[in-house]
Amino acid sequence: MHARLSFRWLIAAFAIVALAASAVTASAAEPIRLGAFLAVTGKGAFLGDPEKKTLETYVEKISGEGGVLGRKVELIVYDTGSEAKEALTFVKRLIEQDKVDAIIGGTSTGETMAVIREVEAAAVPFISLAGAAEIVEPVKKWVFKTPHTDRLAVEKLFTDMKARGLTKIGILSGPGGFDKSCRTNAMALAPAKGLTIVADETHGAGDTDMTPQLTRIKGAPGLQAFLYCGFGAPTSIVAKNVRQIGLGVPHYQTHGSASMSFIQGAEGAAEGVRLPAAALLVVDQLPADHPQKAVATAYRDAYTERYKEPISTFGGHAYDGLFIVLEAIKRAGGTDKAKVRDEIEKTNRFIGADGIFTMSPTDHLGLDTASFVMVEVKDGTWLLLN
Amino acid sequence: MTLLRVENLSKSFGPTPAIEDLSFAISLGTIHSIIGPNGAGKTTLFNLISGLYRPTSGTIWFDDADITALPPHRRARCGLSRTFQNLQIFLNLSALDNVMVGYHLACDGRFLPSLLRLPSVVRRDRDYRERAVALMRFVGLEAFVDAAADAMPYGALKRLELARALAVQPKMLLLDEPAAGLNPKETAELDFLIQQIAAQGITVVLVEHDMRLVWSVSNHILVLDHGRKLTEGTGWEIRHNEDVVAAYLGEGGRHR
Amino acid sequence: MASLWQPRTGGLLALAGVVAGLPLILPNAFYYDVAILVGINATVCVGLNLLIGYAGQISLGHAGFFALGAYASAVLTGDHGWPPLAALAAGAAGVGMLSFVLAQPILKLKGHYLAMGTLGLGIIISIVLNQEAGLTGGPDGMPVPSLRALGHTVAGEHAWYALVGLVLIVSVWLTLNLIDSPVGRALQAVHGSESAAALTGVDVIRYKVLVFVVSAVLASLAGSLFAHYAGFITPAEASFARSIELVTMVVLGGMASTFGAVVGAAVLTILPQALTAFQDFKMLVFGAVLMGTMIFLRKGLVPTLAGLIRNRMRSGRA
Amino acid sequence: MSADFLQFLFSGITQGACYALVGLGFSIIYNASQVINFAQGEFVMIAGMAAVGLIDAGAPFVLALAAGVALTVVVGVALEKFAIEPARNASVVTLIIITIGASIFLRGAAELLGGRGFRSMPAFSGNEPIVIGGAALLPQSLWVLGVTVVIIFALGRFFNATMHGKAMLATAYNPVMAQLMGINTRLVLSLSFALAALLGGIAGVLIAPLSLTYSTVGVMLGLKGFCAAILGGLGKPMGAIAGGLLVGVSEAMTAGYLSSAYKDAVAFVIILVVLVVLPGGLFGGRSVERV
Repeated sequence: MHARLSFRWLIAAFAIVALAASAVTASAAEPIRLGAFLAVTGKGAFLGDPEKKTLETYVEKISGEGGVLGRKVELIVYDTGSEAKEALTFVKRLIEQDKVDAIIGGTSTGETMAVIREVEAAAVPFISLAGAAEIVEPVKKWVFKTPHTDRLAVEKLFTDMKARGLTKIGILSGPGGFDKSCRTNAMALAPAKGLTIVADETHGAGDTDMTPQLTRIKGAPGLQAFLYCGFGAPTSIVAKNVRQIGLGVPHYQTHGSASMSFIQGAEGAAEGVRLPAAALLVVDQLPADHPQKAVATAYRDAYTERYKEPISTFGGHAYDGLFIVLEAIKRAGGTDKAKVRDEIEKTNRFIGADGIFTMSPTDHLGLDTASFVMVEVKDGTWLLLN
Repeated sequence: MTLLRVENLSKSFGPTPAIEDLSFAISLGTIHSIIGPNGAGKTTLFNLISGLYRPTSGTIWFDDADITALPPHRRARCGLSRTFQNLQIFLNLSALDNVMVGYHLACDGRFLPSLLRLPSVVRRDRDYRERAVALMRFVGLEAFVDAAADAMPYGALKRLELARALAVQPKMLLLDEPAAGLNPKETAELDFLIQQIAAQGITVVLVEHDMRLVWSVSNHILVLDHGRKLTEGTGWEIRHNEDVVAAYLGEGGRHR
Repeated sequence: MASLWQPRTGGLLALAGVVAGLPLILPNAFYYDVAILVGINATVCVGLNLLIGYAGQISLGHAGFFALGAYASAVLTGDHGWPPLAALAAGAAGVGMLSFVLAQPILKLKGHYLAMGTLGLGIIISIVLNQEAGLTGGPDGMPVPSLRALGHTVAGEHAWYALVGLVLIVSVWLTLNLIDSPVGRALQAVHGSESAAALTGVDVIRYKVLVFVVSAVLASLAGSLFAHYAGFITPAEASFARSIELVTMVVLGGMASTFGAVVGAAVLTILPQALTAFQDFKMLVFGAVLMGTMIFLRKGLVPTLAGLIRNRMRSGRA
Repeated sequence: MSADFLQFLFSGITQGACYALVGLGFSIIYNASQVINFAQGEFVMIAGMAAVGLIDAGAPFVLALAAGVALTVVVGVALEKFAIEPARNASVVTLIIITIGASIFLRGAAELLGGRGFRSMPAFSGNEPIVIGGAALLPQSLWVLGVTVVIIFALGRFFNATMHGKAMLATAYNPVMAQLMGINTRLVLSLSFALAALLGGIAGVLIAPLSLTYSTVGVMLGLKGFCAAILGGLGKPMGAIAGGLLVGVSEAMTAGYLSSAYKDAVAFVIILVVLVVLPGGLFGGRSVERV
């Protein structure tokens, strides 16, 4: 009897407090809740870390400036430790426990693919930061992505090689999903582009010396160009090893190397390496009238000011994901998930760090290819190629 | 009738032979002692007979079968059982379960019946549990029936090993220094126990340093030296063998 | 009544009670997800504990068997249209055969050499799964169709929870049966002293191989379930880190304690979720918790706590 | 063809020397305590990251290297004092889990202090390759090999000609007897962790210019070092060196002549085959069970 009485009192008290609270905060409604799951640690940390830093920088900034639609923006980030299995549990947590309005994340393709079924079933807008085209091909209702596809990167590379008259390519790829995806795309695209893959080698996780593989590639008949598919420390090791054995052909890497760490880690051996990257990487060399110039400069300044480290293009993916969602919420006038999803799909000429996005019901990436440029390492920094 | 016959047995670790060209026989129903100074190869001989070591050459016959190539668990099946100089108790099991492992061959060791705990398995387990308790009483461990093996004192563990070895229901029981570390009272109890075991028709083979026990229980004694047979015979013969007395039984001789 | 306090009856009832009662307090699908993962990990650990805790043989490669089960289900149902149950059985049979063939030479190794042998085995499996991208999708993984059996699809957290809970209870029940049987005693005897076990007639190699195969098959079954539940798998399931995680669960919960394996799996599955609050200090705290637990509760959670309670009760009575 | 072979051999020997140094650490700690220290790879990581951090902060090169190695030794002794010593009587598997906990802890600490990116350390004497018989060798490889040889001889002297070294050998052979003979086995334990950390630290600064440094650089090196120690016969220092070279060379030769995709797998297959034939490793001898 006594217990029930107190329980009733409790409810009454709750109701009063709730009423009072809603009266006070009627205007400043519930915050917008964004969830993110990123490879902040583990083998993908090199990508996930700047992604997390970017999201935190901007969510803080936006909330400080009054938020979106008068609502504060709240960010919940979970670290998957680069494990696809963890990704699924964290996405369930974001959806069920944290009740987020939209999800950004999946640093790698594996982490992204692992959660698609869940996201589709729960009907939550989701923007992936991973490379593979299969994330948005075929189109999944609730799934979008911001980075250029690995296939596009390979196309860019091959176009550049063709232009230089290089048709016999040797490939070395790492053990990761990104590495393999680039390699697979290269193998598939080569015949159509009139290129021949004359050597196809791989290295293992944690390898610190790739000279045996490079020696094999060097011996491949007619070798004209070398392409390394991978990211992280191996990018620099490969560059050093290439110099060591004197490979003697033009050296290409992928957008996985688009970070100052690559150049610094290679200690001069990166000179002359070409790779495709978002224009963000060479923001200072963009012409003043380049549509992305202002956005990219602002991002670069905000990031470097806060973290005292050079930007990478990976953080740019997160920047685009965040703003595409927030713009869609603005247009939708709220966080109704279906409306937000529809508005994301209607993203039109959004100027981001990766390029200019125009999405449609048949294209959940919608990124122009013009903003994806070829750069070359020159004098310890990036040089934009025309 | 001969139960165990060893023919030209040799075993070497590296260049030095531990057992060299050894031949002897043990008759059914006797208590047989193997003595000799440290390093004479007594324990090595036990390890060869029980199958833990493979001989370099030679043959071992047990119950008219050649067991030289049999692995240890098959020899147990033939009716060989033993205790160890350095105790080999299953410290991760209870005392009673140690004895139950001794009954392994009598229980149903097949996988599926155990997994499903078929009534037949349960029934047989229950029967043998009763017998195991009786066996523990027989060796004087009634106070330890519910004990965990790792909580028992040294003397009790020696008896536990004996009970486990008996649970195998052997024809021949090899005892490796059963009196080591025991006080005179315990040794006297052991003496009585060995006689009782032998009275059940189990052939007992003993490696022992306590000469009083050896003289007391043995029907026959084999003397080893440097892996070779020095001599063998009855207790009386050995005691009056000048070589043995002079070289090896200085201490034991005093016990007379 | 006293028999209620024996693990086989009382413990099993308690486990069933927890599994049946948890839905009353699990607030949403996320909690169910964690509970389901606990159940799957616990199933693997119960089997692994037979090998490590009872038979005293270490394996640093069991994630390989888990992953083989998962990939067998994924490939056979996804690419070849097999019924999931047939794929699950085929995976288990395949893993059973593989582990049987490999067990003979590997289990002749002892101690750290055995650890190395099993570690190598696990890593080789992991490398094959990563490299054979045509079959497995490579490091980015592959999708797995839903679990369909007898005309029904297992979907939603409640159905999965019930299924995994049932599988765990049955696994624990069978394991408890096995431990308290001639086979279980033989396994523990092998742990206690191989020589003495052999001389009581225990075929040491046979029982080592048996328990290795049993634990591998259980890992494979759990892997198949996981694959269907998650709907997507990657070769990380076979990684060395995952093998270590499984062993850690067993040791943390308490070796030679079946409920310890369950508790260890639960703690280590829940801990990363609980530690998200520590943000950047997550790894630091995780490592410290692991070290601290093993230093101060060195026999593992369940045996140490059970010992404390027993002592408390005894001193209370005295 | 022979130039290729030389190139593979250089690569394999350099890698193998790194594995050997890590494997030596496993063996030394195992000898003193029967513990397999899975944080051995983290010693390599700590030294490299600390040295690079100091160099970036403006410390003189040699001083930064020395400080990195010194810090690693401190960490090694602390690991023994605060994690292994309190759990002395725990089972071997429990101790292994403790060292795994330690390795996670150390990686977490390294990430907090040194960031999650990767960084390079300048090579000791430049990056200009030396060409021998058509194969190109980095001066840093010579440093790795040279220092490894020096360490092997120094260790040999330490174990055979110094009191501490003999005490460590005696403890490895029979801890109880060693204690009875008045050897401070606790000190030996600390010493073994210090020595293992020292070797790991030296390996760390030696290979940092080749491998770069990041928080997880020690994971694979630790694993391969364990392989080396086991392959050579656990507790046999010379075995660990031979094992390390064998793993390194077989990896390089497999990558060079067979298949780079399966080079790691081939190394493990070799280890499995060796263990099946010689269950005690290459130099472990046939152990006879004493009962």
